[in-house]
Amino acid sequence: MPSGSRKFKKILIANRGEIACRIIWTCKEMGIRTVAVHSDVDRDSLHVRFADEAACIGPAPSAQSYLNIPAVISTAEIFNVDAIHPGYGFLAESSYFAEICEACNIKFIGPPASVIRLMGDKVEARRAMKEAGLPILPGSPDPIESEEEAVKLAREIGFPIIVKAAAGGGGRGMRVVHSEDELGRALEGASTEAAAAFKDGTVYIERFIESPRHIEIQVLADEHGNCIHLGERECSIQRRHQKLLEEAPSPVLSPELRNQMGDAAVAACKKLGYSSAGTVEFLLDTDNKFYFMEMNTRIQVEHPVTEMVTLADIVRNQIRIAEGDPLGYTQDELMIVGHAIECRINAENPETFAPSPGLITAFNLPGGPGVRVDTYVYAGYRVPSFYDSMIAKVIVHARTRELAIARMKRALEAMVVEGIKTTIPLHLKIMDDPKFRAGDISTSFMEYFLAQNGPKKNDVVAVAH
Amino acid sequence: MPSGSRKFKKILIANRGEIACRIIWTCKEMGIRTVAVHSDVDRDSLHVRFADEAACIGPAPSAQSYLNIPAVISTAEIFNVDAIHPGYGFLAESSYFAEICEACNIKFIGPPASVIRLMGDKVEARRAMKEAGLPILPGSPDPIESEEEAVKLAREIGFPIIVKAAAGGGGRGMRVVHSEDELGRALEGASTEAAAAFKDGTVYIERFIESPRHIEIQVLADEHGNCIHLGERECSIQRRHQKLLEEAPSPVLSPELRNQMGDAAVAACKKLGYSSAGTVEFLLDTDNKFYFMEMNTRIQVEHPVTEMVTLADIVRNQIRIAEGDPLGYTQDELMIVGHAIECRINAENPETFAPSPGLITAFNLPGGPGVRVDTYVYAGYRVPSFYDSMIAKVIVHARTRELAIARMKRALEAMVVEGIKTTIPLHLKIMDDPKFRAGDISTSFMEYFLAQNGPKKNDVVAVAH
Amino acid sequence: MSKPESEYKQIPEPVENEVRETGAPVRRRRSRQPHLETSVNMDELRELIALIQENGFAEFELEREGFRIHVRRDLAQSDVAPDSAGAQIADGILAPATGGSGRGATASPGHPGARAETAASEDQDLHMIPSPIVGTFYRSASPNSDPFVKIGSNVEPDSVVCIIEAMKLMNEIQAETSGEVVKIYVENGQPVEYGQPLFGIKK
Amino acid sequence: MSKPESEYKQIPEPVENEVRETGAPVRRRRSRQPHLETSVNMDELRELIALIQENGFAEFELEREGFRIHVRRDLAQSDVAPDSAGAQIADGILAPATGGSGRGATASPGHPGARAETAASEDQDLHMIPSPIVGTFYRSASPNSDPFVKIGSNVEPDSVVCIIEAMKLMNEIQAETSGEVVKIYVENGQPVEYGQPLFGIKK
Repeated sequence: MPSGSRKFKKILIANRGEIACRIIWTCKEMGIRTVAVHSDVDRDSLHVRFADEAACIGPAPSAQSYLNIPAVISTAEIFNVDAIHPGYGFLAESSYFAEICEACNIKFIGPPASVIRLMGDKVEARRAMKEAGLPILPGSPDPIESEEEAVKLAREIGFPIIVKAAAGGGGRGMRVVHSEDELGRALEGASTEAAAAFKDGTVYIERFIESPRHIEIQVLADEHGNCIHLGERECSIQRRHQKLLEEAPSPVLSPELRNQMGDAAVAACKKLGYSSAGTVEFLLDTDNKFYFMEMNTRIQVEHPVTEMVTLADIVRNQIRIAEGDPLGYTQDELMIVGHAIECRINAENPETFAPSPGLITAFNLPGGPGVRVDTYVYAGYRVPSFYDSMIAKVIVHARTRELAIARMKRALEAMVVEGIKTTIPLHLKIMDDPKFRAGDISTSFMEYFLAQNGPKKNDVVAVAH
Repeated sequence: MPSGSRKFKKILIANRGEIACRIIWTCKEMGIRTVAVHSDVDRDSLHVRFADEAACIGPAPSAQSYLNIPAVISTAEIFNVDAIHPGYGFLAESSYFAEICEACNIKFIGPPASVIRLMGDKVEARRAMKEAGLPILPGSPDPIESEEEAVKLAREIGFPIIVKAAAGGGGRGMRVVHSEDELGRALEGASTEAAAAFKDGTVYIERFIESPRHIEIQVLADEHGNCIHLGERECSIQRRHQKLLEEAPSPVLSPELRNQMGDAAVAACKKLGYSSAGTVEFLLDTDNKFYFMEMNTRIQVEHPVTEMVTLADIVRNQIRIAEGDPLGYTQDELMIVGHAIECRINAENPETFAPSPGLITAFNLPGGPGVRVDTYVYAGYRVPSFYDSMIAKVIVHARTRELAIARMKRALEAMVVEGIKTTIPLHLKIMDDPKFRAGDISTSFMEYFLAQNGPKKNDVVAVAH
Repeated sequence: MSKPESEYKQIPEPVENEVRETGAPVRRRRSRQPHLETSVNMDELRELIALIQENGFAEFELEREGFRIHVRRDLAQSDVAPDSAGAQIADGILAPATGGSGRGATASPGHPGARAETAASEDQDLHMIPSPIVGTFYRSASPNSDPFVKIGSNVEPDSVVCIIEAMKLMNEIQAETSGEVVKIYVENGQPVEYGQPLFGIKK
Repeated sequence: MSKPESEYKQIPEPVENEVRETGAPVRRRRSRQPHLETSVNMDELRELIALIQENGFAEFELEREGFRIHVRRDLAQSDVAPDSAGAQIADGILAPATGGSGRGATASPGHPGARAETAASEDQDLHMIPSPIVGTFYRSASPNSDPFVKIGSNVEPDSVVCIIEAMKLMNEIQAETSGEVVKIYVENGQPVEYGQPLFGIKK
């Protein structure tokens, strides 16, 4: 056993929903006891049922429960846990929370707080990654201080450019600018939106690429300086910067380009002193040039597609790394087999995307070859309106992309969710789209797709109670 | 497209339960319409719900419904199907049924009727396989006609020997004989039992191996003379010759032995003129010598473990072969990745093995990485008492056998079936058994295991209504 | 119908023991009462009704997203026939069940008997003649002969009421009851499944 | 308790906006009534009917978001007060949710509040003081001082009834109601979760 290695006996999972269940599964496989925390509307959630221990830490609103750091830490101390797994969302990318864990002698399962903070500031992250050797889009290395500065820079870069919030994410605080006269209003709009959303109005500008692909590299780094990548995920199918479905591998990456992007991500993570699992997101243009976009310092929703094609358990790797173990395998041992697709099943109207919480009256899961479902709901469960609308992820694996698409179709057809509306019909339509089937996708895909398949004029928009 | 290639538009599935659903999933992926047949108690079965078309063909007893050839053929003609998939059990190994299909111009998805007939007669099968080059146990090449003949042969072979029914299967009509004076009674007993079970009292004798492993080779053969194997399955965990759980690969096979057994099976199938998927079952003794036992000319219950480690879809291969296509890959392209285990979940008391049909009041399926579930039941379904007690198969896949065992444990712990008793607790105990964990298993494993974990004296045997 | 050899193709004789019992089709007669099994929700309802009965409620009403049950029991006169009450409740449940309300369910659009059964379930007081086998229903012995029975025909137990063709064999179906034919649920030439109602007989 | 620096370890100040609102613990007061969320399935329905039966209601009606239940029972004599009946049923639904009756469920054996809440649900007529935070319950300000309240104590809304320790901070909990303490559901030093009943107050 290497020096500094520590075995966890008990882990608190500071999350809910499918990812909390996902983490419990791996902890069970590793013989680690789990503590669930939950809000009072989540008493019947499966993560509460399947954890070894559980505590209600607050009322329904996240700020008073899942984001309530004192309540989470207090529970961790009462139950005497060795570590906290934050999942994704909530406290997963809070460097403050990571610091508190450290101060309380509870291992935060993720990278060092300093790296979380660095990657949380998009301007700083770009600078650091540029220094670490990653290609970045031509644009501002610093926050924009004035319109004059912005105009000068925009002329250097050439239009179109994009204005982005430094603290941003999820598409808020972004403006595409096609000409100089739009620039002033765009800067102001983005800054105002960013200030409202993130309490930080700092913006920067960079070259805007039309219809790029969103390609991300999954990395694993231990605390001993070893780092490998598990190949890429293709996440171009997005609506308003929210991913809807993801694939591994990308239908367009050659083995050479995969190695090139993977090696670049690994080199950067090593320079950064990164540890744990992480994701380096890139834009890929039509000339196969890639540019660093941002880094997610946590497990991602779409991690299962990588698990399917590599047979790696990414949560297990996170835990082993946090225990101080070195990586269990090298880059050369990595194998990517077949093709995987994940569809996010949201409790939403599939045409209007209006949330559809409520009681699930019937629930049937698809099975058979190459199908994985990660979920936390069941027949009789009431999907609360307080949280993310994602209720399940359907992941398929097959020898080829074509077979995976056919498999996803039949899996979605066999999946029954009654009582609420879900995005299953949307995904079924995407599976039939000729451009999707041809792999001819970019981040503009959903605009094209929804224009073709949008809601009919007279549709009643049903917003559930 | 090769000559003789025919694309099926519609397939009738002459089966029920999980295997009928399993076949439907692949048909859906291939764009082939499906017709379900069912007995009147099976109206609510999922295979009826998910097939494109369905017909009730008779009352509950199998002989009047699932084994009712005129009803099956009549339905096939009414619905104008191109082919019939027989699944396993029922009509799957009826050469008569295969012949009728042929006479009616309906493609039987399986090997030629002549091969089914040959392999159905265990004496003939042994002779044919010996001629085809497979090692067989020293013993009678012919049915035993008299006790004198048996005594003479037994002396040649050396005790212990085993008396087997020529038409046998499932352990009926078998007797192990340790000394000459037991022989007469054993012959009589086995013959009587065989006559009652199979309407054929023919028996033969062969050398009895103590505590052998049951290792079987999955083969795929097309109608153009190509044949490959997909590695082995370890099926030693049996109770009264009924398999309880299966693995791929076997914990004891070296790559050399795998190739040796696989190549032998493939060579024999080629000589036999075999086509479709099939399984060659071997006994493996403690010196790693293997002996042909029998061949199953159909899909097997445990096929998913092979699918997990090879990413092959065996049902798809069966259908493509029946369509006249050549095999899609060669032996060299076959890859075996990781380790898979399947547990058969039966509606049975896990201690007494008494059947436990009835209403399923709650049902939760395990998900997450590396878990596959093949089932046909759901919450609110009433398991009928007329058929096989298997209600689900839980299959896991992980990098190593140790990880697969941990994964199976947590999957079984997350699986909830209320209202009836199931074998889940039995499998959980097997996962914890030190000999099982060490891979130290043979066909005598369950005797040892049940002696250690048998029902307590005062347990009430609850046989459900 | 030009070449009977090919049309009425002969089935090979059985050669294996295991399935010989169910071998070549022969003329059959119906042997079972109509099947009134229903789908998934029935079990819950059965439980619910049992609970109501056990607990002796005077009135019970449940309404829920397209589903509504209302039970009332007059406890003063306990000699009310429980059978008829049970039948009424079963009826309310039968109709939606056929429509495919169950979980994990997609309706089988090609299900040959679905429509006819729904129709049949409305006729409570009639005696049903169900199909004893799966096959094709014919009302007459040949295309240009008269139907065996029509609405208003009186039948005896041994009256032939139709032919069901299965595997090119014509199986004459007898009434096995006596009474007046008041409903014919299937059309000439239509496929029928096992247990599917063919005729409604008024005794 | 020898080294307060390490025992009462100081938490670093927040450095990021996103979670600053929920930063350092402060003295709180309870602010919410217990949650009365319902969701209905057969198990709950069965419990509901058992409950109605046990309580001998003449009539019962429940309607909620697309769900409505109505039960009337013929009873010769009945003096059940409808108001308290409503409260009883609401409690009856809450309790099993904590106990883990749902499907797909394994009970959480370590659930710190399970036993206490079950106990609390039996005391129908009492006003509950629930814990406003997760933490450790102390009946007194220090190990050698008197408890804030005992059975029989009278409390006013601003009376301190206990301390809940969370992250080494001692949070004084006020009664926010007046009346007599008749039940104390948790023991000194026991962990409590959010919403867990602490005291039963008789008004």
